[in-house]
Amino acid sequence: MHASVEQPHGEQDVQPLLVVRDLQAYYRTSHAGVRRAIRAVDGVSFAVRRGEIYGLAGESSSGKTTLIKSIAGAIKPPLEIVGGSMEFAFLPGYGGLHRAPPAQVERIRWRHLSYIMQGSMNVLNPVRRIRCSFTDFAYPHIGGSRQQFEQQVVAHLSRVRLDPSVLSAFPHELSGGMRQRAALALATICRPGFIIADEPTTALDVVVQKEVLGMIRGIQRETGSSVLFVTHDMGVHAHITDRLAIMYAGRLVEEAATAEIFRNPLHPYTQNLIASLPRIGEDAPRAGLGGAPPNLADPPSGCRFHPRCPLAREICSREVPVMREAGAGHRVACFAVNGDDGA
Amino acid sequence: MNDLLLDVRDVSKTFVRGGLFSREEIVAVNKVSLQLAAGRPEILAIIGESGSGKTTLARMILNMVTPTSGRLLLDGTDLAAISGSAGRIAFMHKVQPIFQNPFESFNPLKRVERYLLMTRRRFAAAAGGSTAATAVDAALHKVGLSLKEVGGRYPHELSGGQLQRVAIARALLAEPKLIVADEPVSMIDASLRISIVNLFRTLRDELGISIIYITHDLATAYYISDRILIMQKGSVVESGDARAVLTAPRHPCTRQLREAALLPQIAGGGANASGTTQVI
Amino acid sequence: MVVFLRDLLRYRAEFRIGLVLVAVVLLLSVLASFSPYPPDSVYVVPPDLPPSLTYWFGTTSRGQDVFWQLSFAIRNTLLFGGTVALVSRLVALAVGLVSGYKGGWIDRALMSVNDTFIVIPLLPVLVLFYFVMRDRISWLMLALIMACFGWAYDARLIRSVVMSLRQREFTQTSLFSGMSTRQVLTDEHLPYVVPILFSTTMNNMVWSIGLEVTLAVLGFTDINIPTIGGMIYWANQHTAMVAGIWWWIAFPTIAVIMAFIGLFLLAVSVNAHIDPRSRLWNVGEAS
Amino acid sequence: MSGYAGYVGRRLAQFLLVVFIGINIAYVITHASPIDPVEQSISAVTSFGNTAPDAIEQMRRSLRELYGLGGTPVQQYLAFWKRILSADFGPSLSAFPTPVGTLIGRALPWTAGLLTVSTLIAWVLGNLLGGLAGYYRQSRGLKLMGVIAMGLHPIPYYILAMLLLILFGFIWPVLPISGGATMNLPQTLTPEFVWSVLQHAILPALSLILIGVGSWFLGMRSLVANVLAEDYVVYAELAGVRSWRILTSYVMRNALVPQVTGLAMSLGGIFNGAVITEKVFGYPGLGSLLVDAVYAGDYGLVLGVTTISILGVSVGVLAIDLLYPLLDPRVKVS
Repeated sequence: MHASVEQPHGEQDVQPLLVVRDLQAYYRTSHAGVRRAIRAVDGVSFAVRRGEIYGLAGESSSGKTTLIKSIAGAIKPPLEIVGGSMEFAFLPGYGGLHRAPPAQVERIRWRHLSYIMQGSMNVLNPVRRIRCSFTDFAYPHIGGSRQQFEQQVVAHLSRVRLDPSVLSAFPHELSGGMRQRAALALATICRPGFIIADEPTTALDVVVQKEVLGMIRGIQRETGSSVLFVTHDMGVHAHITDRLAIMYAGRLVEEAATAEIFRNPLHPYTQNLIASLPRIGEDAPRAGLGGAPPNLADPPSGCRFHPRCPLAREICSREVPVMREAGAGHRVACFAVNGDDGA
Repeated sequence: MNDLLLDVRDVSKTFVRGGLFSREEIVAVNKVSLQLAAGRPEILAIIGESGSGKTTLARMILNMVTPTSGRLLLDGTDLAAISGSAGRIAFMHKVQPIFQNPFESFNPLKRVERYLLMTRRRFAAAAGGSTAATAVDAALHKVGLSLKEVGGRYPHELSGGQLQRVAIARALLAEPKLIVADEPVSMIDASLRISIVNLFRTLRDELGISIIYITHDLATAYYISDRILIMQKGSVVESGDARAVLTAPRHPCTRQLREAALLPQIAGGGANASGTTQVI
Repeated sequence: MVVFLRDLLRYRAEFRIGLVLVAVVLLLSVLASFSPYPPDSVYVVPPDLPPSLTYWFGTTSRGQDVFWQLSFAIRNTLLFGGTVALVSRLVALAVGLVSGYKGGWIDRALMSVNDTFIVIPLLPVLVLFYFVMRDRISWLMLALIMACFGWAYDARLIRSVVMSLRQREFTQTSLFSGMSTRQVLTDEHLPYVVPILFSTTMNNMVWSIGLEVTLAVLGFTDINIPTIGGMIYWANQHTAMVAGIWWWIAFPTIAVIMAFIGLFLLAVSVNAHIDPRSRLWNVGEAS
Repeated sequence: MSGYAGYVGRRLAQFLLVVFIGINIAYVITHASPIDPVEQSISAVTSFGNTAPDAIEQMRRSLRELYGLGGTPVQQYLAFWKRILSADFGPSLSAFPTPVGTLIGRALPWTAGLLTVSTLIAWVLGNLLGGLAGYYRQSRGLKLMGVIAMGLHPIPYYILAMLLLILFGFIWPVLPISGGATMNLPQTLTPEFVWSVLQHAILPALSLILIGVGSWFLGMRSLVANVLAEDYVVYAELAGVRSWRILTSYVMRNALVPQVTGLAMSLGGIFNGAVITEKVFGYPGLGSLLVDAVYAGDYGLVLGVTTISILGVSVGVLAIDLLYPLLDPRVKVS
């Protein structure tokens, strides 16, 4: 099986910022002499274009966290990259941060690639003032005089509607929403080309969440950055992402423009997922999916969704479906949609 | 007084922080009243952001927190008057909780059926007839599981969705009239969430159990609840029929919540209103 | 519990080493029951003999066989440490449980007293105690007064475990399953408290034995009961080091160091094993 | 700033409680004795040599007063407190008629100096090495150091001091093993005197430092292992912040916070170690004074040293507590 990533449909002239090809990232443990491999990411391919917000949706054990850890180069045992590549346009030729020389990686981190993390409440050092965090993270990349740097930080803080006085505050002195905005400013101060956003608003109240999402959108549009936006919350995806990929049990099952996914989901998992979401103003009863997500230490053969799939057929338990173009810019990995020749 | 299942009258809860030198009072719940009728099961959603006092209110209804002022009556019994183990058992026979984190709801060192059997023994042994095991199995069947799947398992061997179902089955074994569920689906995966939510509806319709559903999620609240209570900073700012409140909110706070709620649907006709690089 | 011990044995080198050391020391102390000489009699063997096949660890200037004397000494020393640990466990458990479960002003008051006992330097107080009691001091009395001081740090640990247990949701599930408070304590919470209790017991024994040795070598205990500190005291009285009777000091020192390191390793390994984060660390290292 | 005031208030209250309970323990112990402490002290003192009968009578009187054996229990208790608060422990019996206060005043600088210097060295060194060992987990040298620390930490101060004494007194005699300075040097700030003081302090300090380093090392290493998993460290690593900066300002800086509390909590234990170490090396501090006072049956001196010890350690703890907010800005909130 071999999944190929062709150039994004219809935009041959624009080179994508990130191309992930057939990535396999496993957790390898040896406990009591028994070697186990948890295949958290198993053959994932996609590309993120310049200036888009690319959404990644998946459940708790779908491997989305592992995927972004791999892309961000935060690979520590027991996590291992077993195969595939992740090529950034600003770090060509290495196939991933983990294979590039440390000096190169240090150069691009935060300058080109930054990160808004899950649980942003705890990403700021509790015993250092916010100013120090900005200095630690961004000053080596921006340089110049201290005053210039400080002016730049203050100007950037105003974009997320924070007063310059927060610079002298400790993280615990700020409210949750302020901390999240400070973290957002920290992540975007260098105007990075690529931002990984990992559940950046999950812990926030809805009103603050909407505000922060608006700021992410605003800064992204202003700087022209690409954003890989990961969250399990389909409401957030509908609100902010341009394109959306659905991940299930370590593999991508569907990818399309966000509106297309919501209007015309093709993969049975996506269909069920979208149909099960309650909406205000719609009273029809909704049905959920049966069964439970698989154990990635011992995943089902063939299509990993087949034990829960209403459309499963014989081939699904035997062979792995590949992502195929099923419409303009709409890829899906399903035999029922693509036909049995999908393998 | 038996026409009310639950009668919450003007309850307040103030927490005191600090000690001798620095005292700070935090009003978590401020003069909240609510009623549930007996014999007419309904799902009441209590909605609020973090710090709105909704969890403290739930804990007061579960008698885990004593109110600073006001009274709570359950089936005519004042919660403040409950004492002794017999009183406690009688109370828990009527009210049971469902918690937010299914992985924390059971002791990780113990098998989950222990809690099911214990509940059956303590609350419904007098019911007689079936053995404990069949009763537990029957309760598990009501939530779409069976003793065969769950028996002998430790919490970490079950998924979050399964554990939450077990938690509901356990509550059912006490044959309660009221279930207080605090954010019961916020940690459940999206594909499994709606079936748990549907389960609450079944409990109301088929078993006649009233449910207080605490959440910050407007969509699920709209989907299952009959009545709704919006809380902000300890006070109830709006309440009424779920559909009416959520489709035509009156209080600015409710309106703000309603507008901020991100629904899983594409607004308007075009792509993402943003119309960035690609419109397909 | 069985699984817990098996895992410890299998994955923790510190636990295995600690177990071996403690076992050797325990064996030595059990041998005391088979001693050919009573512990307190002197001049039963020729004095000042170096280690040989007849007298494995040599003999003292007081005409005692060092090997048998040592087995009495280590037995008494362990017994002393065990008594202190047992009694102080009772206090620590009581204070920790009450403080952790009751909370509120009871907790604040108890922890104030608790912190006081942590801070007060104990050795001067014990010396004052000896000064007042003089020859009437007995090992049991000393053990009890040490126990009165040795609970504070562990009470704090137990309290923090209890407080976190009390807040966990499964405690509420247990209560709403109709369990009594006693049942929740013994069935649900005790399994989390026992490992802490075990590791603090080991640490407490290290602490109290260390203090006892210190007091004994100064002669501030009942020096007629052989303990490790008592042996060193008598050796010092006979200036054994200067006289070249090194075995009189070396063997008790080696034995007590083995006991210390053994007990400490047991405590450390149990502690590390119950800390989930260091467990992850091990998984990382294994791969 | 009211948060800090509240914090200071709480710490001061705790300090007063420690002193109050500590002194009461001393009172209970001295008054619980089944034997007449006065006669016992006198017999202990007189057994050493010839003392004039009127001197004995004077001693007896001042001892009775000192013990506060006259009057009702309440009067006795108040008299005891009065003595403590006025820091008047009467004349020393063993160095009659030098006041106890003078003797303590002479010994205190030695102990304070030895204790402060060795505790600080041990704390800094142990935390530094432990921090490095937690951060660079693969380093063989630091792993070995961990094993050594595990072996050193549980050994009581006396045993280690004795081993050092044997090593440097008998096997390789290069360091002075007794006293605070060379005997007949004038105690003024001459280079010879300072050098001699330093030389004499090496062994007592070393025995305190070795054990101290072991325990701080182990504590810091496991704290660092926990801090490494914190989001702010992971985040800083992802941001490409220089690893030296991460180690110092992120990892060690946060792991140090509980180690400061730990220092306050272990001061009492460290003081115990100093007592015995001083005795082993004949160092002229409070520890030696205390032990010799017991041998000489000098009640006033024993009580005085005990009281000063409790007070001194509490002051040390209070000082650390008051400095703590400098290290942890969150203290004002909780």
